[in-house]
Parts: sequence; C-alpha cells; structure tokens
Amino acid sequence: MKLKTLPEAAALVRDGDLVALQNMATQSAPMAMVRELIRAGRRDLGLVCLVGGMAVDWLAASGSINRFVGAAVSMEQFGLCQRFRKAVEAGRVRVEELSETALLARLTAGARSLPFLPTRGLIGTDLIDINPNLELLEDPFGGPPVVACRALVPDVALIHAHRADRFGNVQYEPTALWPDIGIMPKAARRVVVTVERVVGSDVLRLNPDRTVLPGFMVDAVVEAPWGAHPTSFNPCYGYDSGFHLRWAEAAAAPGSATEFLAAFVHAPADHATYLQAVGGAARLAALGRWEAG
Amino acid sequence: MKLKTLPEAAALVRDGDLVALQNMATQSAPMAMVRELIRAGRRDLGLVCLVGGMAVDWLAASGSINRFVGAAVSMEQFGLCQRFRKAVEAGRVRVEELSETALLARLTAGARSLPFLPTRGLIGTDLIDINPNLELLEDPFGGPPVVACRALVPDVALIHAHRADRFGNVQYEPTALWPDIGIMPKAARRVVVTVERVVGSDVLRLNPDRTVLPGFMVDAVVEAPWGAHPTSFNPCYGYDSGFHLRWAEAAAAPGSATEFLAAFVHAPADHATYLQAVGGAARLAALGRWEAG
Amino acid sequence: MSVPGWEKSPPARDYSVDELMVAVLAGCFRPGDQVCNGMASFLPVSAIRLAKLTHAPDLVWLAGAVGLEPRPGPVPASTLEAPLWRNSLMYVEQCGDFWTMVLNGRFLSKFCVGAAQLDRFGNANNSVIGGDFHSPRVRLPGTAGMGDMGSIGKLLYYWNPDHSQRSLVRKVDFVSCAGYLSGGRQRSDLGLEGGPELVVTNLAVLDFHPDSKHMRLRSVHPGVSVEEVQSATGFELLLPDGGEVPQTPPPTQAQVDAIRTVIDPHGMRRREFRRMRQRAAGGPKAG
Amino acid sequence: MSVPGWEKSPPARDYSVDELMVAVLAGCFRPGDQVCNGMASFLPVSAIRLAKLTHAPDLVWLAGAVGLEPRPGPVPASTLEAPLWRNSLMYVEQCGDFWTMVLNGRFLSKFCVGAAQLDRFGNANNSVIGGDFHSPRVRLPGTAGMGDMGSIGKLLYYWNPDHSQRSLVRKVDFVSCAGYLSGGRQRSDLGLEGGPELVVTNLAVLDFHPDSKHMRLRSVHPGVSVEEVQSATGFELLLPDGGEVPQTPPPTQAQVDAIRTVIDPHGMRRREFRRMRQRAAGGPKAG
Repeated sequence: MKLKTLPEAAALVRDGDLVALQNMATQSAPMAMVRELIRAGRRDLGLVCLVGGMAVDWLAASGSINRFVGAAVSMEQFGLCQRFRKAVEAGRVRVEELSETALLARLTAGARSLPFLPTRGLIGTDLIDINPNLELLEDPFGGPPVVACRALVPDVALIHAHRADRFGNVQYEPTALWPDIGIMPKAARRVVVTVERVVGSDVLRLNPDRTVLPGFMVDAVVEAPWGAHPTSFNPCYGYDSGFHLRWAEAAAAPGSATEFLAAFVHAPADHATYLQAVGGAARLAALGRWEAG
Repeated sequence: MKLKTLPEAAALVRDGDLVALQNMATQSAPMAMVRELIRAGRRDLGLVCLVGGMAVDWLAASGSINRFVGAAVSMEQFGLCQRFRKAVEAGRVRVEELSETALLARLTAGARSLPFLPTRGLIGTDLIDINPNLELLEDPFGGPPVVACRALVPDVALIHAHRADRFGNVQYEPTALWPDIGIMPKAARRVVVTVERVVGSDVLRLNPDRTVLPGFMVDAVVEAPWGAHPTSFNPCYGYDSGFHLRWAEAAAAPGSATEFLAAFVHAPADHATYLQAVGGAARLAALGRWEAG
Repeated sequence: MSVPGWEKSPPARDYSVDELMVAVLAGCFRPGDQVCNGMASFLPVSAIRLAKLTHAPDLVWLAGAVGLEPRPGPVPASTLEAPLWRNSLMYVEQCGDFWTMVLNGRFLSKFCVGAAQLDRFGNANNSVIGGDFHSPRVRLPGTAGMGDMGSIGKLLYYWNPDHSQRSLVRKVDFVSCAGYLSGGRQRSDLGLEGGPELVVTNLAVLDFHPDSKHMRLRSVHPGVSVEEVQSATGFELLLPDGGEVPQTPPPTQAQVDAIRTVIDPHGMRRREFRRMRQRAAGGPKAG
Repeated sequence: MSVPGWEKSPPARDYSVDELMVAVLAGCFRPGDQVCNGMASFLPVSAIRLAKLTHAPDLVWLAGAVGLEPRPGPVPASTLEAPLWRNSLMYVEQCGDFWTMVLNGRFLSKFCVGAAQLDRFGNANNSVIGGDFHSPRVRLPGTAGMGDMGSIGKLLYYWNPDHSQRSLVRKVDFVSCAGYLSGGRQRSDLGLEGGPELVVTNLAVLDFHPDSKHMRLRSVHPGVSVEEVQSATGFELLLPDGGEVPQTPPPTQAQVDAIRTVIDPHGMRRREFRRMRQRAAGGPKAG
C-alpha cells in the first residue's frame, strides 16, 4: 500500500536531497508536491530538471534550493524565472548546466548502473571544461571523440501522472512523454508520484501499454487532482496563463514574491483549499477546456 | 508514396547487405519478405537479430546468408534451428555472438551516430576477446570498467507491423515492443515494412501514441496480411505450431529442408497463394483465435 | 494544401519585418527536410508552416519536438504546449526516440536557434553574461537543446529580432552553442560537421565566409542601409564578394496573406519583438 | 490469493522430480523480489507462480520479460509468447525500459538460467561445444540474456533437468555467462557483484563454497545417493561442512496440488525432461 497524503509523501524528500523534478517550462510539474515541500520548510535541496519552470522559481524564492542541474530554466512566453535568476547571480544557487543529451546521458547511466554514457553534444562549447562530470574521451575504435557524462543518481524523483493504483503502478494518457517520466524515476533512489486519480488495478489492465512505471519503482502515490496547476497537464487541462502572469509580475521583487507564496503556498491549509484560492471550480473547468492559456 | 509490392520492396535488399531482421524465436518475423528474398535468390546476406527463429533457419537452408550478428537463434519449444546450426558448424555462416545489451548498444550507437556505447554485460565471458567490435574501457571517472560496443549500421531493416499509411508512418497495436521495432529501423540505412493493413493517415491520427516509426525513416511499405505467418503477431494471430513442427522435422536433413522450401517458398506464386498452401481461411481463422499454438 | 498561386505572387507592398523574417526562414527549408522547433519559437514555427503551404508541402514538421505533422490551427501562445501538436500522426517519446532521431545524422538536419548573444564566428550564448560562470552578472535561461544541436552536425539558422551591439558581439561571453569556434578550420578539425548557415535579423540576412567562417552580410532589408547594420553590430562585418550588398527580397503578397490569415492571425510572431524592447539582456530560447 | 493451508501442508508422497525442482526454485524467491523469465523456462515460470501462490504473494513477475503481473492461465507452450502475459498491468518496452530496469542494481536481482554446460565455478556455456568458436563441433543457441545477467550483479539460479557429465563439466568449452570464472576472488576482483547462488538439477541441489567458489553439494533428492550425483558430475564436488549431505525436502502436498491443478495442468514443465532424453547436446535456453 503506497497511498499517502501529501505531507506523508513529502517526508520522503529530506533536507539536502538532490530532487529530480518533472517539469517543462509551463507543463507537467508536480506543483502540489512542490508547494508541500515549501510549506514543510525543506532546505538545501538540489534540483534536476530538463527545463525548469515556475516550480524552480518558487523553490528559489522560498530559499529551498542551493543547486540546480539541468538544461534550462524558463517559463517560455512568461519569461525568465526571475527569483531563480537572482539567486544564481547572488551565488545562492549553483548551476550545473548540461545540454539535453548530456543530462539524459547522466541520468540514463544512473538508471542503468553504468559509470557513464557518452554524447556527441557539447563538443566545442565552454560547458565541458567547467564541469567535472564531463570528460572528453577517445573512441577506442578510432572514431571521433565523445563526451563521457558521469552517472547521476538523484535521491528522489517527483512525478505527476494521470492515474495509478495503490501498488504504485503509474499510467499516462496518450500525450507527450517527456524525459522526466522516461528516465528520472528510473534513475532516482526514491520515487514520489502525484496523480490526478487513484484507480483500481483493473483499470490499468485495460491499457497495459499506457503504464509508464511499475509499482516496484514507486515509493509513494498521492491523489492530487489538478496537481500540476498552474502548469498544464495534457490532455486534462491547460496551463493557467493568468496565474503565470501574476507570478511573473510578483517575481520581479523579493517582497512581492514572498507575498505571493504566502497567499498561494503557505495560506491554503491543503490542496483543496489551494484550488479554491486559485479560482475554484469555474476556473478549473475553463482550464479543463484549455481555454485559459 | 512508399507503397510497393513485395518484389519491388525486396529490391531494396541487395546481395551482400547486412539485414536487421525483426524476429523473436516464434514471434513477429517479416516472413513474407523473407520468402521473397529467398525466391529472388539473394546471396551473401548478413543477418542482425536479437533472437532469430525460423526466418534465420530458412535463410541458412537456402544458402542466402554468410554471417549472423545476434544474441541467440532458437525456435524455443520447437528446438534449435538445425539448418543454421549446420551452416555455422560447416563454416558457411560466421557468427558474431553478443549479449542482448551489447547488441542493443551497437545498434543504438549506430542509430545515434555515436562511435560506441558501453555496457556492463559480458565482462568475464569469452565473448569479448574474440570480438573486435568490443573493447574493455576504463571509466574516466574512476569507476568500474565497461565494454565499449562499436556502432553497428545495418544496410536495411526488415520489419512487420500492424498498419501504416502510404507515407510510411507505422503503427503498432498495444503488445510487446521488442527491440527490433525500437531500434533496428533507426539504426539501418534503409527500412522496409510489411504491414497487416495499409490505412489512411486519419486512422493513425486517432492514436498518435501508437505510431512507432515516422514516415521519413521508412523507405517502403508493403501490405501483407498474415505476413508474419508462421510466427505469431500479437494481438492478431498466434504462431502456427503444426507448421513449426513440420519445419523442425524437415530441417533435420538438407534434402527434406530443400523440399519444404520448394513447396512453401518457391512454389507459391505470391503471398496469397502461400496463405492457401498453409491451410487457407480455416487455418488462418484458428490462428487468429490463438488456437493453433 | 498549398496557398493557391503562391509561385506567381507579386512582392508585398504592405508587410512588417517579422513577416519578412518568416519568409526568409521559410526559404531555408527544402522539400524532404524534416524540422522540429523548440520553445518560444514563433518565427520558426511560422516559417515552417509557410514553407509547407508554399514551396515545400512535404516538409516534415515535428511540432514542439513532440507531434509529427499535426493539423495545426493558428500559432498558439506556446510553441511547446499541446495546442501546437494536436491531431498529430505520432507522439515522439522524448527520452529515447526524439534524441535518437535528432542524433542520427540522416534526419532533422536543420535547426532554428535563438540566443541572447551571437558572435562573429557564429558561436551562441544563452548561459551567462558577465562575471564568471558561477557568479554571473546575468543568468540566462540555459543551453537547452542548442548545446547539442551546435555540435552534432546540424545546420543552424539563427534568428534575432533585436540586431544590436548587445546581441551581436565580437566574442560571446560564454559558448553554450558551438558555431565555428575561433573560425577557419577549428570546427572541422574537432570532427564537427554542419554549423551555422544563416543569421536572420530584423535588419539583415548574414552568412559565414566559406574559409574564414567570419560572419558576412548577405543582404540588407528594404529601407535599411549597410551602415545601419554595421553600426548595430559589435564587430566588423565582411561584405559579399564584389562589395555590393543586395536587398533582401520582400515577402510575396501570398506569403504575407498566408501568415496573417492562416498561420498566425493572432500575431504571436511579434511577441519576441515586443519582449526585445522591454529588456536589456536575455534572449529567446532555443528548444 | 494463496493456496489455502499451504503453510501446514504435509510432504507429498506422490510427486515427480520436476515438481520437486519447481518447489526448490520457488523457495529462492522472497516477498518483495521482482523476477522475469526467459524462453523455454517452464520450471522457472512454474516456480514463480508457485511462490506467488504460497510464501511470496507479492513477488513481482515480469512475465516473458514483457508483461507485468499478468493474470495467467495454465502455463502455456511458450514462456515468451502472448498467452503468458495476457491481462498484464504493463507492457514493458524492451529496447530501453526492460534493460534499464534489469541493469539497475536495485531491481530484478534474481534470474533463473538454463544452459547446455555448467562448470565447477558456475560458469555457463550456451554458445559452442568443441572446436573453436568459428568452427565449433556443436553450435548452441547463443548467450541471449545470460551474457548480461552473469556480469551485472544478478543472483543466478541454474536449473538443469539432465544432471550428467555432459552438462556439468570441469571447465566449460566457452564462457558465455560469467559465474565465478576461475574461482576464489577472481569475479569480485573484476568488480562484478552477484553471481551463481544455486544449481537445481534432477538429482540434487548444489551451491558454491563461499571462499573457493567451487560447486558444492547442498542436498540430494530423495532416493538419490551422493555417489550417484558424484558419478554424474564431470568434476569432484565439495561436500557440506561436516560431510553429511542432507536430503532435499520433498514438495508439500499443497505445492504439488497447486502445480498439477492450477499452475501447469498441461505438464509443460516436463517438456525439458523429454527433450533432454532426445539429444546429445544443446540445452534449455535462458532469456
């Protein structure tokens, strides 16, 4: 029985952990869990993201993180993540910047218990020399050199999905399968999954091709409908454009950012209250029709 | 327009080619295309298979192949492939034997234009020293050594699938996705796909998550219903047990094997005639209910 | 599916520079090419769609790096989110399949890149400006896919809606996307194929000298002088052989109509121009 | 979902050696383990199902290396084809996902291996017998998954329905699956974890001495003498500490009933025994 509440599952993330965080600019972030971690006052976390968005900005604004491993941080149309950017410029967050193939190579090596995997990306850039986890390597067969990317094993992976059973078998609806769901939970030591809906195993058996994670890889399942809000979670709902704009405005200064988090992260007692605070049923219905993007 | 007849598509396989062949003991082999290649008298082919079955045995019996790269050759419950075995023992077919991860590493490196990919499999076995395409490699980060597996780029991949459109977009029903479909067509220079059914693109758009190959990777599509017979093609039909037993018996000696191929490969003028020869509608209906295994 | 009469359409009289840039980028794609797009790539997405509606109907588009050949509506507010890739023929899995396709030397050979800084040898920076890497003056979004695309043999098409000494610099502060490095043969000596082909800005079209790999003015947009381009550039530009700088051909009326009425009626392509005016540094993101 | 009363079931009086072997293999699986099976693996599949029906109901089975936790019917004629893995919770993609799970040191830590030859240090051969690799006397099916499983830290459980000097040899003709190599610390010195745990044959159960890694008799099956086992083995077997060789406990009545009525009513588990009698060489295949 892996069903847990948000606070119970958040206890699987400890101060100092390296956290692989599902995210893609304005998509698919496990935001309910991110809010819970901020409320719980986690400190000194590291993040691993392919492309971090508002989740990264919030965790920077709340002082929860001190390092970031990934390829980019951006909210796409809503601009750069200002609190993250300032934290890096002030030296409070250290960045290990990787190309997408280098990040995937590091995670896949971690998942496959290999010491490294190679890529041909990054050759010629300044990103290799400054990174002790990347080494130029000669091809033993006489071909061109490659960049060896050292195995990365996050302490925990945070994932949002469409449904799971109580044994931790996780299923996705047909939609984009980003690298997060494909590799992060396989590389990480622990896996926490929030889902739109907990279902019986029989529901999963109807579409075994849509199961993306076997239960034995998953440590906790939390039911959190609309759990990716304000990011999108296709096909269920779109990103919340208005909410992103409000954050982008608040994030311009530390004070307004803190007020924003107080209102939307700290004040709501639980996930249901948060959903009320961001607009309740009418707003969610509009997002469900992809009308609020 | 990539729609072709079997003979037209077979012309994409040339004497001497290294052919990546979809197969798994008694499953999913593009047998209609294999028969066409034997009829067309192709010579000096090499095969790349994860686990070769009757297709490999037929191509060995017909003298079409002189080399094999793969992890195993077996018809599972129907025993070893006797004609292949004799051809290897007689020195007519040279084997490069790889573990599954080593074969996948070679093909994935080929598909990704990397000079090699590493595995931790095979360490300690006798398969490394005898193979110039495998090299023990130190980890540049001080971890355990790995086996570098040199990139492999087959000339052509032969695949059987459930459906495709005329542009070469290929779709699978929910079922086991073996490495063949996952990597062989991506590694090979040319790709020939036989399908149970050619459909309009609109049919594919109903289930974009089930498309396994984009049209731009595919050179030819041939409609060949029951095209994997006598191997199984889940969920459409089971393997033909009686036919496998007859072949296993015939394959015990060169003469009877030749007679078998004369009757079932050379004599039928086309694929439809072959289907009549192996039992026609009644037999196929039973296979369609997985009753003849 | 083509725009009727696109081959014979006259030059447009009424067009804006974003439409000209879309038309120039569209001209980079040939029939039979495959192309994907990254985040906030409104100009490239408009250009891909324009090419498909005119000279390259069988150009294969992997929308948002996810959806193969969608039936697209108007360019949406994101070039990565689901509205871009609805009704696709295939959802490409990102962890394995997408990068396998891209890394394979035979597919997806062209990529459009936007970056905060671009230098005279076509190196791009989307990482940091000023200071050192770990205490930068400005932290940019990051290399994302461009750190790969620059090194794995792709042909790079840079777009830049803000041609200025801030974005076109003599030497980038940090190389997060490999162009021609220090120029000449340095890139090819490292075994890298492909490289920067073209730079399409709001003032001009530029390419790279075949030997020195130094950036070169190919054409100036109607109404823009060579001097204006040079003074908005942080290094001295080479001129075409013979010294004569032609004018960038304006888009045709059919192209402009298609952009305005079919492809991007909501004007998403102009977003980056607005954003450019608002900020001192930080550039559009490449996928 | 357990067989009622399995904990207190008495030893069976009527059982065959295949049923005893299934029971011994079943005992190797613990609650919380995950296990997959390869081709022609009727004994392991029966053992996995028996463990799930008795002491290890939450043993996770990846049937045919494809289907997670199917609702299985009687053991079918193939342990790789769809009838084995119908009604699964997940179809595991083979090219990436399956091997990622297996290679990951935390999952699927046990694997059952059948091979034509096994030597005193637990190395297995399923490649070639006699001659050299490229002109062998006998070409065997090939290493398949065992060439990986032996090297990546898995615990190996060998099954052998034909305990003979032909299949249990002093030194394998060819190492296609790494056991303890030349014994002692050689395996661990190469950085390899895991390794052979048990050998379950039609005559006896064997393990490996913790220091020398030489094969050791753990128990002989009821009705079989130590001398019979030794004379059917191509090298001298170590005996347990103290020299006393216990008898393999017979399966319980509940185990035999479950095997005969629920798990394998068609007797697929006896196929390999029949095949063994028919041929001189060539062994069951490991996935």
